[in-house]
Amino acid sequence: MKLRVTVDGEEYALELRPEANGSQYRLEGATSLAGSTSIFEVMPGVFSVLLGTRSFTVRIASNGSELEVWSGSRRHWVSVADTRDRSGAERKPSGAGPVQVRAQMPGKVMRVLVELGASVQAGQGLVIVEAMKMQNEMKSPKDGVVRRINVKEGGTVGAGETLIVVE
Amino acid sequence: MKLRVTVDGEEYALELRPEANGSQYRLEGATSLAGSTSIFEVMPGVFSVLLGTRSFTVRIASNGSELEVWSGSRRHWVSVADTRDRSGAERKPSGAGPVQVRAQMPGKVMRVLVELGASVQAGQGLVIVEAMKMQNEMKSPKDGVVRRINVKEGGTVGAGETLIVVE
Amino acid sequence: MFRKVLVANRGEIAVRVIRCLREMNIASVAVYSDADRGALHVQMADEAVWVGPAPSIESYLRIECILEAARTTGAEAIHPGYGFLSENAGFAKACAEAGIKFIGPSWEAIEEMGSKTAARRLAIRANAPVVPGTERGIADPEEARKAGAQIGYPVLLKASAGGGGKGMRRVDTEADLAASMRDASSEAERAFGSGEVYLEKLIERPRHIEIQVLGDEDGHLIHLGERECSIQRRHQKVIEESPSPLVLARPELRQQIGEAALRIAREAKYSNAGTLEFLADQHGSFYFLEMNTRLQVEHPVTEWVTGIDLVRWQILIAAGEKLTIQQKDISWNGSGIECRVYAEDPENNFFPSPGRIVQYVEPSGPGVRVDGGVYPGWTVPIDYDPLLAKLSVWADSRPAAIERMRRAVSEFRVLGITTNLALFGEIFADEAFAAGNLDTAFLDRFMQRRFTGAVDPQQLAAIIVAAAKSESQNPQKVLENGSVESAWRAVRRRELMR
Amino acid sequence: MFRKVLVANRGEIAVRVIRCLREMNIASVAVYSDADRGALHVQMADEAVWVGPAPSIESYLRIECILEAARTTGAEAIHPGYGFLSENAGFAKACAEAGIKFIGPSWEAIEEMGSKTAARRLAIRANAPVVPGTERGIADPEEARKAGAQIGYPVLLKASAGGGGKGMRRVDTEADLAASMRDASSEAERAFGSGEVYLEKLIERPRHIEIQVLGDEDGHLIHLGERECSIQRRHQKVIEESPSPLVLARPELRQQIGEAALRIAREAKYSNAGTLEFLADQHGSFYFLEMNTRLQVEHPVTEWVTGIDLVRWQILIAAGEKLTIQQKDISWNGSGIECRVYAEDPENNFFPSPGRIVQYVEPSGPGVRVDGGVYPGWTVPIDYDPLLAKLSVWADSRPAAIERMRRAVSEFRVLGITTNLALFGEIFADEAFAAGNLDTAFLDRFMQRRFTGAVDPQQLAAIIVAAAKSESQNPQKVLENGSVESAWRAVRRRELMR
Repeated sequence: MKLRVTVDGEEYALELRPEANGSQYRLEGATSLAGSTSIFEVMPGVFSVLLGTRSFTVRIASNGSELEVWSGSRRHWVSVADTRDRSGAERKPSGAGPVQVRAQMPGKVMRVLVELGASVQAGQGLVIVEAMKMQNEMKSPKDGVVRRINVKEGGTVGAGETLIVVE
Repeated sequence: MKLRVTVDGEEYALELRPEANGSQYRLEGATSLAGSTSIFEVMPGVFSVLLGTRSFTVRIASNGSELEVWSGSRRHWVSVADTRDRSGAERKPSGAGPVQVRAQMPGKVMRVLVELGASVQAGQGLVIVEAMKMQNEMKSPKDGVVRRINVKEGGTVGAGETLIVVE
Repeated sequence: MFRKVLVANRGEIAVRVIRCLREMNIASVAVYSDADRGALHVQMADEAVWVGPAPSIESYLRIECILEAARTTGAEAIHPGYGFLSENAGFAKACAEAGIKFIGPSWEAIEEMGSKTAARRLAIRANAPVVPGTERGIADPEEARKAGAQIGYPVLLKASAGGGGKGMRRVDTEADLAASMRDASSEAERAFGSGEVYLEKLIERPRHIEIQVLGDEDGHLIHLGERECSIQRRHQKVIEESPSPLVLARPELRQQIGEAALRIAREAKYSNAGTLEFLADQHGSFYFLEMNTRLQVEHPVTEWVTGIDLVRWQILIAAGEKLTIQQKDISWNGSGIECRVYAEDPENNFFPSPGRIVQYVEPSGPGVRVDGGVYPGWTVPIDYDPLLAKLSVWADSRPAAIERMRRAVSEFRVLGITTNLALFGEIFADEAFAAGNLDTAFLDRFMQRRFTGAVDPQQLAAIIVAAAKSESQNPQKVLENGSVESAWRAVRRRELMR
Repeated sequence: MFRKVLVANRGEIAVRVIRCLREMNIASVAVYSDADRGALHVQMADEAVWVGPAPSIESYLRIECILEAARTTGAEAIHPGYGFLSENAGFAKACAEAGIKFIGPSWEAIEEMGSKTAARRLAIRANAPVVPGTERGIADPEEARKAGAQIGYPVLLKASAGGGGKGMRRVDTEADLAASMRDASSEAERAFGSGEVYLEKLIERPRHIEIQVLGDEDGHLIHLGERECSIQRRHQKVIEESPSPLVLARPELRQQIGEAALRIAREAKYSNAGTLEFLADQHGSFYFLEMNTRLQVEHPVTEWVTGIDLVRWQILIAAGEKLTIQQKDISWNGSGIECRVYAEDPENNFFPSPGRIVQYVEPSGPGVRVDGGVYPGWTVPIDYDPLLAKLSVWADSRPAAIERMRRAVSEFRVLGITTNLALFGEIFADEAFAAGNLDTAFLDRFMQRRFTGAVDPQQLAAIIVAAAKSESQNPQKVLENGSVESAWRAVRRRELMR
C-alpha cells in the first residue's frame, strides 16, 4: 500500500507492507523513517501503534475533509490520499469560486449580520453564534458577495454546518 | 403497542400508548400497575426509565433467545412477544426432539466425553470446557442419543455456541 | 435526618450531591430540562422531575417549578449546588416559606454577602483587611485625585454596578487619572446603565487565595485552610490547589488568612459551607474580596487534604446536627490539585465545544478522583456551562501531585468533542507552574509563551500509519461539490435515500 | 534512579506499576502475549515487547524471553507484579545474574519463604506464634495419635506437598483419626504424587489477617498495619479491608501482630514490600501462616489508610534508596475497603465469564479508586485470571466506607460479560458484614443464606417497559429450528451468507 499523507501541511510518502506479525513501513518526507509496525484499533477511532517496541496511542476523528488526530497532548490535521489518485490533492481551496463559511462548534444563531447579495470584505463579521453563554463571530474569509444564507436568527447549527456562502 | 412480556417465568400483558412527553403504560399480571413513563436509551443496551418521577436504569443484553436484563443488583430473564403472534410462546422447549447443549461461557474444549451415536443419560457429562484455569462439565439435559458433536478437543468455543446435540 | 432531598442543579455537581445522598441513605430527587432527559444526574437519582425547556431561565432557574418538584416528591430539603439558584436569597427565602430546608446559609446571610459593598463593610467591621479604596462611588476627578493620593498608585478604577472587567481601568500615575475615569465611566454607563465608578488599590501580580469555612447553626465555625485558584482564563478558575504554594513558602499565612475569614463569617452569622475569597500579593499581604455563600466548584482539593466530606457536612448541618469537629482537629496532609475539564478549544480562544461524546474514559488509580457529569454517548447541550468533569489528585507533596496530575491527564480520553485536557498536559509539565510562582495572569502569559516543539519523529510516524490504517478502512470519496467524505458515510447516505 | 523499568506482568497490576513509573518519570516497558496485543497495559506503556503465544507458560512465564525483552529495550530493572514470576526465586536469581535489578526481595529470601515448612521454622526461630502442629510429615497412626493428643482437638490433616484443600481433613475426635488419615493420605497421593500428611490445630471460624511490611536493603524494616481478607471464595480473597474489624474491637492486636511480622521479616533478612499472612481466631489469638514475598493484590487498602504509595517505595528501595519513614511516622486514618471485580458468574458457582466488554464505566467521585486493566471494547481473554479491576474506597469510618462501597458498586457498569458486582451490592448491604463478624467461611454461608426478596413492582415495570422498547427496536424472529433471534441479527446473518 502506497499513500501520500499530509500532516499539518507537510507531505509524506508512506509505504506499508504487511507481514506475519504486523507490517513493515517506510516513510519519506521531511522526516524519513522505516521499520516494523503493528497497528491495532482498540476502540473505534483509537489506535494502539507499536513502532519497533515503542508504544503510541493515536486518536482519530474525522472532521470535514481532514482527519483530526491526537497523539500525546498534540492535535494534528491529517489527510490521506492514494498515490494512484491525485485528484484530491489538486482541489486545494483557493481564492476563486464560492467559499462556505462553516460553524466551528454547535450553537445557536444569535444574529445574522449580512443580507443576501451584500458585498463583504475579508474579516467582516457575518453571523454570531452562541454556545454555553459565549458568542463567536464568524467572519468572511475573503472579499466577495453573499450568495447564500442557510441560517436564521434563533436557529441552531451543528459543528461543520455551512452557514453562509461567499463568492 | 400491546405485548406479552415474560420476566423470570411470570407473564405480563403490557400496553404502551405514546404521548407528548413519553408514554402511558398499563401492566397486567402478577403485578398490575399503570401510569406515565419515559424511556431513554442512554447508550446501546442501557435504558433510563422514569415511571412517574421514579428513576431506574435498566441494562439489557441479548443472550440467545432471551434478554438478560439487569436492574439494581438483580438479573432477570425476559422475553417479549407481540400479542398478535403467539407462535413463539407455544414453542417451549420440551422433552421431545433434539436439544442443543450450548457453552455458557467462552472457553477451550479440554475433553469430549462422548462419541457420536452414543446413548447418554440426563446429567451425564458430555464435554469439559476450561476458561481461566477453571473447568466446567457440560451435562446432558436429557436421556437420548448424541446426534451431533460440533467441537473437538483443544478447540475454543464462544458463549452460546452449540457444542453437542442430543436427541 | 432528611429522608429525601431534591438537588436543584445539573451536571457534575448534581452527581456529586446525589452520590453523597446515596452514601447517607437519603433518597435523591433530580430535576431536568428538555435538554437533560438523558443526563447522568437523572440516571443516578432515585427520582427525577421535569422542570421546563432547555434554557435555564425557563427550567433550572424557575423557583416555583423547583419548589413544586420538591412538594410533589415530598423532598424535605433542597441542595442548590453552585451557580443557578445557589446564591439567590429569594430562593432560599421561598424555600423557608414553603417549609423546605435550604441546604446552605440563611437567606439573610446570602443577601448581605451577595452585595459586594455590604460584604466589604462587614469585613471592615470584622477587622479583616480589604483592598484599600473608596468605600463608594466617586463623583468627580478632584475627589478621585484625593483618594488616589491616599491609596497610592497604581490604582484600579472599577464600575460600582459591574463585573467581568467592564468599566475597569488601571491607572499608574495621577496624570492619567482624569482621562481614565472618563473612559471607565462611559464604558460602565453603556454596559450597566450606571456610570458610577470607584477607586481601589491595584494589587500587582495578585494571587487568588480563598478560605473554606464550615459552621453549624449554633454558631460553631471552623476553617479548613486555603485553596489557591490563580490559574484562570477569562476570570474563571481552571486549576485549583491546596495548600497554596504561597502558604508552603510562608506557613504562617494559613492561620492569618484563616482567622480573618472566620472573623468575617462570624460577623455575618454564617452557617453551613462557605468560601471567603482573598487577593494576596507576592509578599503575603492579603485582602478580602468577596464571599461565595455556597459549595465551591473546587471543594474536592480541600476534601483531599483534610479528609473531610464537605457535602456530607452541608447536609448534616442543614438537618440541625452540630459540627463535631473542632478547629484543632483539622490537619492538612499532602497536596491536592484539581483541574476543570471543559468542552472548549484552547486553540480557538477557549470557545465552547458542545456536541456528542463518542468515547469517554476517566483516569483512576491511586490518588485520582473524577467528579464527572457525563458519559460516553452523551450529547453535551449548548445551553449550559461547558464543565464536563473535575479531575483532582492527591499526593504527599506538591511535586508528586503535579506528576500524578500529568499522569492522570494523559489517561483521560474524550473523543467526539474538543476539551482543554491537552493544555493541562502542558501546564503540569511547565517549570514555572512547578515553581509555584503563580498569579491570576499566569495562564494568559502561558498561552503566549508556550512553545510546542517539534514532534518526535516516531510519534509522527505513528500518527501517519494510524491515519493510513483508519482511512484504508473508511476510504474517502471526493464528492461532486469538491468536498470529501468517507466511503461508509457515502454508503449510508445512499441507503437513506432509497 | 532507574531510567527504564520492564513490567513482567499484565492486567490491572501492570497498569498500576506503569502508572507509578509514569509519575516517577521512568520509562516503562510492557510485555505481551498474542492474546494481549490490544491490552490496556500495552497502550499505557512507553514500549511493549511481544513474548509469545497466549498460554502464560509460553509467554509471561518464560524467564529467558522476559530477560531478553529487558536487554533489547535497555530496561535496568524488572517489576514482577504478583503471580506469574513474582515469587520465582530462579527468576530473581536470573535477573541478578543478568545484571538487571529485580524489584523485590533477594532471591534467597524468596526461596526460604517460598517453602511453607522452612518459613514455619523461621517463624518459630523468630519467636512468632505458628499454628500448633507437627513440624513435619507423620509416618503412622500412632505418631498421629500422640501429636493429636498434644495439640488438642479439633485438628486438621494437611498434605505436605499440597494446597487448595486437596488432602485436607477435619478431625474432631481421636476415634476418627486413623480413618481420616488414610483418606487424606490417599487423596494427597493422587493429587500431588506424595501421600505425606501432617497435623495442625484447627482454628475455628478463622479470620485471615495479614501484615504489610516494607524494608530497605540496609535492614530498616517497618510494618504498615494489617489487612483483613476473610471474605473468600474457593480460598481466594474477594474483599479486603484495613483496619480489620477485629483490630477495631481489640486495638492492641495491630501492634502485637505487626511486631510478630517484623520479627519474622527481620529473621528472613527481608527487604522491599512483603506480606505476612496470619490466621486469627475470634478471640484475637493469631498464628503465622505464610509470607508473600511480593506486592499483594490488595495493597490499595493499606495505601488508603496510611497515605503511603507502596509501589513507589518498592521502586525507590530497589534503586538503593533508604526507607526514610520510621515506624513512629506511620499513622492509620479512617477505613479502606477493596473488592475484586471478576469476570465470573456468582449464580453459576463463580464460573469464569471471559468475552467482549461492550460497555464499561468505572465509578469515581470522593474516596473511590479503581485499579483497572480493561476498557470498553476489550475482549477479556480466556487464558488468564478473571480479575478485571479492583474497586477500593476510603472513608473516615468503616460504616461510611461500606456505604461508599455500596454507592460505588451501584455505579460500576460492565456490559457484555457477567461480573460479581451485583453480589458485592448484596454483601455491602448485609448486616453481618457490617457487624464485622467475619471468618473465611463467611462467603460460603452468605451464598446459602442470601435472600433475594421480591422485586419492587415499579422496578419490575421499568424492566418490562425497557425490554419492550429494546425489542421494538430490534424485533425478534422465530427461526426454522424453533429458536428466536432479533431481526437485525437475522439481517446480518443473511448478509454474511451472500
